[in-house]
Amino acid sequence: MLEIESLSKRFGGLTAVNAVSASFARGTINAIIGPNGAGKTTFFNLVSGTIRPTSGRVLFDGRDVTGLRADQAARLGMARTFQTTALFDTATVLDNLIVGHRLRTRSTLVDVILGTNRLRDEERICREKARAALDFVGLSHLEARVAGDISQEERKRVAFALALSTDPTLLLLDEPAGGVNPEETDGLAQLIRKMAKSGLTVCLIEHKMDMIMNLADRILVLNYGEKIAEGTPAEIRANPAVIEAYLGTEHA
Amino acid sequence: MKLVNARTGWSLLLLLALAFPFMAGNDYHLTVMSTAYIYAIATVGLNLITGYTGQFNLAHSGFMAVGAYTVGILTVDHGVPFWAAFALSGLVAAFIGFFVGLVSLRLKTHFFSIFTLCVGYIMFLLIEKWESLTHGTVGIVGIPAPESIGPLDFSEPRTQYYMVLFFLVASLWIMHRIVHSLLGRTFVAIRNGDELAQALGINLMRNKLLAFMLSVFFSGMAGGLYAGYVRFLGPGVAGVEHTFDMTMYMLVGGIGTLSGPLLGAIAVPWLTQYLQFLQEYRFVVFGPVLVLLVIFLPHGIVGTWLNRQRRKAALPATAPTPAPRLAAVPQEKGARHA
Amino acid sequence: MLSLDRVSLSYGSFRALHDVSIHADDGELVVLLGSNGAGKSSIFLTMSGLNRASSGSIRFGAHELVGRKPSQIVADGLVHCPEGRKLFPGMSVLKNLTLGAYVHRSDSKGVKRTLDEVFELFPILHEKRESPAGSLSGGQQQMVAIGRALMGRPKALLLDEPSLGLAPLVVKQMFEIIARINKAGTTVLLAEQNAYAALNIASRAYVIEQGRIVMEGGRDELLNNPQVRKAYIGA
Amino acid sequence: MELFLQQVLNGLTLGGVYSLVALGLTLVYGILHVPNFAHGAFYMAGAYSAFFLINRMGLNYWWGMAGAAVTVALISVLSERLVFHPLRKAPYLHHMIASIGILLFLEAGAQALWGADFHRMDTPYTQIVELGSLTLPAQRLLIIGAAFGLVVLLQLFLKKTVTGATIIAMAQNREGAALVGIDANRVAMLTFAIAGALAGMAAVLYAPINLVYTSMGHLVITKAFVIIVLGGMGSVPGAIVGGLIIGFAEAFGAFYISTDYKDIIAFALLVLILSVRPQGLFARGAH
Amino acid sequence: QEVIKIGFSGPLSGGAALYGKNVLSGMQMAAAEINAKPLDIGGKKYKLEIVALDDKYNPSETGINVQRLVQQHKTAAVLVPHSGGIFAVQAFNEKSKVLLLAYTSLPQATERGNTLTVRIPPDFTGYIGPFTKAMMTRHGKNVALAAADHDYAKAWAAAFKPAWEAAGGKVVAENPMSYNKATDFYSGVSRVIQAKPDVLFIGGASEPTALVAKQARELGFKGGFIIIDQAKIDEMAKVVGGLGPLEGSVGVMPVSGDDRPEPAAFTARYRKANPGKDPSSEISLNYSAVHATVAAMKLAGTVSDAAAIRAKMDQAFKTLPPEHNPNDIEGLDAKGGTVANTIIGVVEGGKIKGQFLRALNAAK
Ligand SMILES: Nc1ncnc2c1ncn2[C@@H]1O[C@H](COP(=O)(O)OP(=O)(O)OP(=O)(O)O)[C@@H](O)[C@H]1O
Ligand SMILES: Nc1ncnc2c1ncn2[C@@H]1O[C@H](COP(=O)(O)OP(=O)(O)OP(=O)(O)O)[C@@H](O)[C@H]1O
Ligand SMILES: CC(C)C[C@H](N)C(=O)O
Ligand SMILES: [Mg+2]
Ligand SMILES: [Mg+2]
Repeated sequence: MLEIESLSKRFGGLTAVNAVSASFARGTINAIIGPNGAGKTTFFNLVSGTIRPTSGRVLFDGRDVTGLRADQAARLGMARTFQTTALFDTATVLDNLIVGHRLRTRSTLVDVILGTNRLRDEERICREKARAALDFVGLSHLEARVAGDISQEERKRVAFALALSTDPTLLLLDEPAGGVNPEETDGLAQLIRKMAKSGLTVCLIEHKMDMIMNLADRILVLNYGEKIAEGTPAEIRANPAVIEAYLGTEHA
Repeated sequence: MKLVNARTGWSLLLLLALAFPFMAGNDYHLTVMSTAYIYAIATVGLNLITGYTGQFNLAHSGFMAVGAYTVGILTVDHGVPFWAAFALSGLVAAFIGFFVGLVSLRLKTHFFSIFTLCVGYIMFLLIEKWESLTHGTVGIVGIPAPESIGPLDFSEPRTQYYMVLFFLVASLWIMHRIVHSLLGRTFVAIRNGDELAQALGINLMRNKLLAFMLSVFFSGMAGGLYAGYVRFLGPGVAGVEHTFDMTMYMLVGGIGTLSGPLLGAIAVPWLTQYLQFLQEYRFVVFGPVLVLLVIFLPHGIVGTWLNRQRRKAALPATAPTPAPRLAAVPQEKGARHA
Repeated sequence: MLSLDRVSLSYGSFRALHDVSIHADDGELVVLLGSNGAGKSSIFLTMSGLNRASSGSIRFGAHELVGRKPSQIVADGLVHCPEGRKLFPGMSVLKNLTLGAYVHRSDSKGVKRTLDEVFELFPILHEKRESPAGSLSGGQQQMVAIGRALMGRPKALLLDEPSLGLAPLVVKQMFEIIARINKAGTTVLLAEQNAYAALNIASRAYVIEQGRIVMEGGRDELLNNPQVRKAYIGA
Repeated sequence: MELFLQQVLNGLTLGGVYSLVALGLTLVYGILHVPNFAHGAFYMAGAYSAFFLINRMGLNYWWGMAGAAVTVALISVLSERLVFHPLRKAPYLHHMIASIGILLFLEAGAQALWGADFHRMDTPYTQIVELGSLTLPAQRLLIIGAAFGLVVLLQLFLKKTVTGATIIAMAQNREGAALVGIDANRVAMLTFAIAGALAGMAAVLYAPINLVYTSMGHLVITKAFVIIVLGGMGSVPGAIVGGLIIGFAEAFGAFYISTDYKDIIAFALLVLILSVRPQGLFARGAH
Repeated sequence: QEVIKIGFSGPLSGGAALYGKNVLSGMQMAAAEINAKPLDIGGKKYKLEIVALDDKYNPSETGINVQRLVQQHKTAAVLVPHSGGIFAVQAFNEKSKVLLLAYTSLPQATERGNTLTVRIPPDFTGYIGPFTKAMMTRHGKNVALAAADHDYAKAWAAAFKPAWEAAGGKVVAENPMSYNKATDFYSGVSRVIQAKPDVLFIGGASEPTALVAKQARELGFKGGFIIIDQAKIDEMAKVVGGLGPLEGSVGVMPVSGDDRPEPAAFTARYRKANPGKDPSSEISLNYSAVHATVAAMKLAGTVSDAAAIRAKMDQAFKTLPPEHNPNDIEGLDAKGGTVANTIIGVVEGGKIKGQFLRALNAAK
């Protein structure tokens, strides 16, 4: 469902992503790993429209989405979370999530001023979507809390819920378990699996190998912006190039 | 429960406002109040882009001037009736706001502010220099009072007061609708984090532009009222100090709240009236008062109160109350480098 | 000798630390374990003077640190390498490192020597010395942060989650480096999520939960404690 | 040709003074991340202090300037301690309004002390230097020389001294600076002191060819803001280049186009440049 | 003993504060003199008080202030020294029944038929002919316009230009400058000097006007200045360092330089009350305005009926004792503007030589 064709991004003299091609199938969990600075986050930014590629193409459901803005990409069904978990810290958890579904609504200023039924319906739907997403990640009890006040793991979950509330078909998760302890990491992994089961395509960046090896269907390895390997966890674990660049001997 | 409270509060306020002319008993009080209402309308507009959307516009009084001059020029030079000209005042401001917004809203934080500071200054200079259109520094003299509607004669201070009050109430009502709707949530989302908002499918430019145009629409309309109320216009209306004044009203009352800017826009002019006895030295007092207010009541009067309410409602009684995190104001981004 | 005696800390009305007492002898490597939000960073921030304890005392050598300014604490030889790195993103790597030796600025020879040591420890930093620190990748920035802390020639080093966001290979190197620094005589206090790796190089550890010390013990004791294994090692 | 050179000279004079004021503003912005609208009032305070010292106490021009630099540095540091320090965690809108409070206070205070009258500041350099067909008032030459001398000194201080580096470090990460042992308060005060002193000296340089009055700061402050945005906020070279751009735009605009429109020209220039380069000319892409 | 109040709303803070305070100081001097003697109007004893409010030059604040003066202080007359504020007050002063003492020489202030307005300064158009003549004969036919760009100066320039051309002169450059807002006049001045004018037409507030003159001299200008009446030659001399640089210029005769007995006595009185300060025409004209207003109250026998007071203003000016009328105002014209035989001053040999306007106009 997501095809990447020879995607590149240069920052001044540095090529952060260099002619990477890849393809991700519907309903699968795909991991992107690689040393720090390998270009993983940049890769996500390119796919999700946060920054424009220098060259290459991104095809989403067969449609060329290269160079679309992030909001346009989101409307097509791409949702993402950020490496440093971004939430609207000053709003309550539920309010965070209600905006999440805004992109699927059509109410305009006119609806607002006239107070039309459409607006009322859509506001209800947004609220329902928000509650459903919160329920999905198992945090219904937190809906009235201010987002800035909840714990790191809860933040990660709310970020998932926020992504889910946009009704996506593709989820891009940047280090979803970063800064989360092993026990909680397991919980998050289960949640990711649950999302894939529900039909979502998941791409995630992670450094936690135990989690990745158990979770991912396929793994893509980047190093210095280039793809150095791609395959199942088992293949990756045995790949000498990956071991040398990233895993080290211990994990092999 | 909370809604009922808010509603009774607003109704009480409205009643008070309606009764004010009978309690005030003299035209001076009415003049102060009416002028305060006019600036309150503009401030409520400013609050939409600054308080709710997080883009601090310093050209706001420029747009107020645009609205005012729309009325001034049309009525004095082209014989257009006041109400027709007034109907255009907000629209013309919003129209110009469209182009200004298109360029300026690509900038963030201070860049946007200083950019709009310059835009405001250019507007001021244009008004001053473009004599064939604006009468330059001489200003527009003899703007007619709003024509009477039926038995309502708008050259009387009392009817003028009610006229201005009417538009203030209408503005607040519309603003209330906006900020409590999905649209308002969209604006707030942009304020709270534009990168995240965009990732959630919110078109930043379109929404910011909409907020900007709405905001200056209110400003233009306030300008139109100003023209019909003061009935003389000089380039000074566009002066940036008026934007600073409005910002101060917002901050004193509570930025990013509905009633805060209103409260500020009414309270501060009265305070300055009471400080008049100090004459030229009143700023020796007023300046430090302002500083103290900003330091000790950073969320403004309404904001401080609301925050307390919100925390109380959000937390289970047993949970510890976390440290207050700043609400309602565009947060400094500089610290996020690295 | 570094010790906290019944230290409490509040953020506004929220109490983040409750009577925390810990200590580290000279040359020891002590690990702080705890889940997110347990209060590890808060302990460090209180020690380095960025947060002020509401009660209790912190002693380092001959000094009482509560109420002392961060700059004085660094000069005393207690250096904190913070979570989130807090580098100077627009300055070159070299400038970042040099500023790390701010308290030794009058001793330029010594600074040069420490700098060479840091470059030896992190060769990549030498390669990147002229690049702005902000343009480095996360792992490289982490190295700059540790390098910068080392430039202060600490007697005791506080490392807050140095492995956060690092690739496994780098994490492994990181722990080796920490062990080396410790072996060279620096007292290290290490806060880590990666409990297994941390305990492996540690002499003792504390477990902290919701702002309280709930467990204390030697390395092997904790490594073999089933509760600790379940909560923090995950195996 | 002479006329052209004359305008170059003018551009340099204006640019020099603007740069000095803008430099202080940009330094303070670097630390505070806040536009300090009171900076124009600092400039005004500098002129009044020197006026008082020179015309009333009979000190010579240079002692007057030194006194003004010290006085304004003090005012600047005081406002840091009393106003901006307590606000350091607040959003920038708050600083802005607080700085306007300071501005109102200082202007009203100056009027209370010295009245609303215009004052003239004396300078020993009243001669006119004739260079070929160019007429150059000595004070203007002095402004150019001193302004650029100060700029160079400041740049050397920031780039070559450790104390200078601490200012930059603070600007980039306040906590990080504290953790390497930099005393944040000291650096903040130092920065404010430098900014204040620069504004004071700029005023004393410029006042003899202009007037001393309470609202004299308004003239330079808006332009100083334009300059630091133009140059990239927090950027020292940006403040200098921006100062020169605006100085030249004004001098040449006033001469070749129209005095009436020279301000519009300066502001339009900013609008134009920011439309093309939203971060200003010299901003680093640190984000 | 009751109190009558005359209001003032003008700039007391901000950039125009000096101007506002000067106006006020003239008013207060008159009030002090009036209170020094028993004041008897319509058989009652009164004390006069000037109530001053700051409006920062902002018309809408002038409106508020005047309402306040009328409602709370019951002033029958208010003095406003800026055109914007005057126009704002004219929107309601007839309805509020308050006499507006308008200190502006913009003709529009009285042109629009407001029945309760008195314009205090004489119309500036009277100066144009004599100024033109004096400078054209002395220096030549080429003039460059470099006055300020605010309403008043622009109106002046607009009236001056055709008159100069009609007298056979030529306008070689035109470059109005923002005297209040510009940081530097050098470029603007060199722009007009480049056109090699014989005469430079300048003027705004005295101090910046002086800077313009000074910079023109520095740039080698040798001709004469026509100084519009807002700027005062004596105040300018303080800035440029004596009358030397202003040699060969023409402007209104400063009150302090006028050696006729009444102005001289007035100057002496003012200096005594305000050590170190010279009275400008802002001060003397508004001083007279207060005296005239009180005189009109006496004549009308009322302290509150604005229309009745307004009706006696002409007579009041006509009967003002000379010591209260240093500018020699002769009365009001049909529209409410003052009429005076002002003297103009020409700087000659380091002195200001006075000449009667009317004499000059007649000689033409
Ligand atoms: N906006 C930018 N400007 C310049 N260089 C950039 C920019 N963004 C990223 N880079 C550079 O591109 C390279 C790849 O960065 P990226 O953030 O994609 O790495 P990453 O694989 O996500 O690393 P990590 O695991 O540490 O998060 C790095 O060298 C980084 O410095
Ligand atoms: N500046 C602050 N204001 C309010 N609360 C804070 C602040 N900093 C930390 N806290 C709260 O204090 C508690 C302890 O936080 P701390 O950062 O010390 O935990 P930690 O153990 O370092 O966690 P992590 O593993 O996530 O780094 C948390 O509940 C956190 O939300
Ligand atoms: C010279 C003065 C009589 C003019 C005055 N400044 C005005 O506003 O009209
Ligand atoms: Mg990354
Ligand atoms: Mg931590």
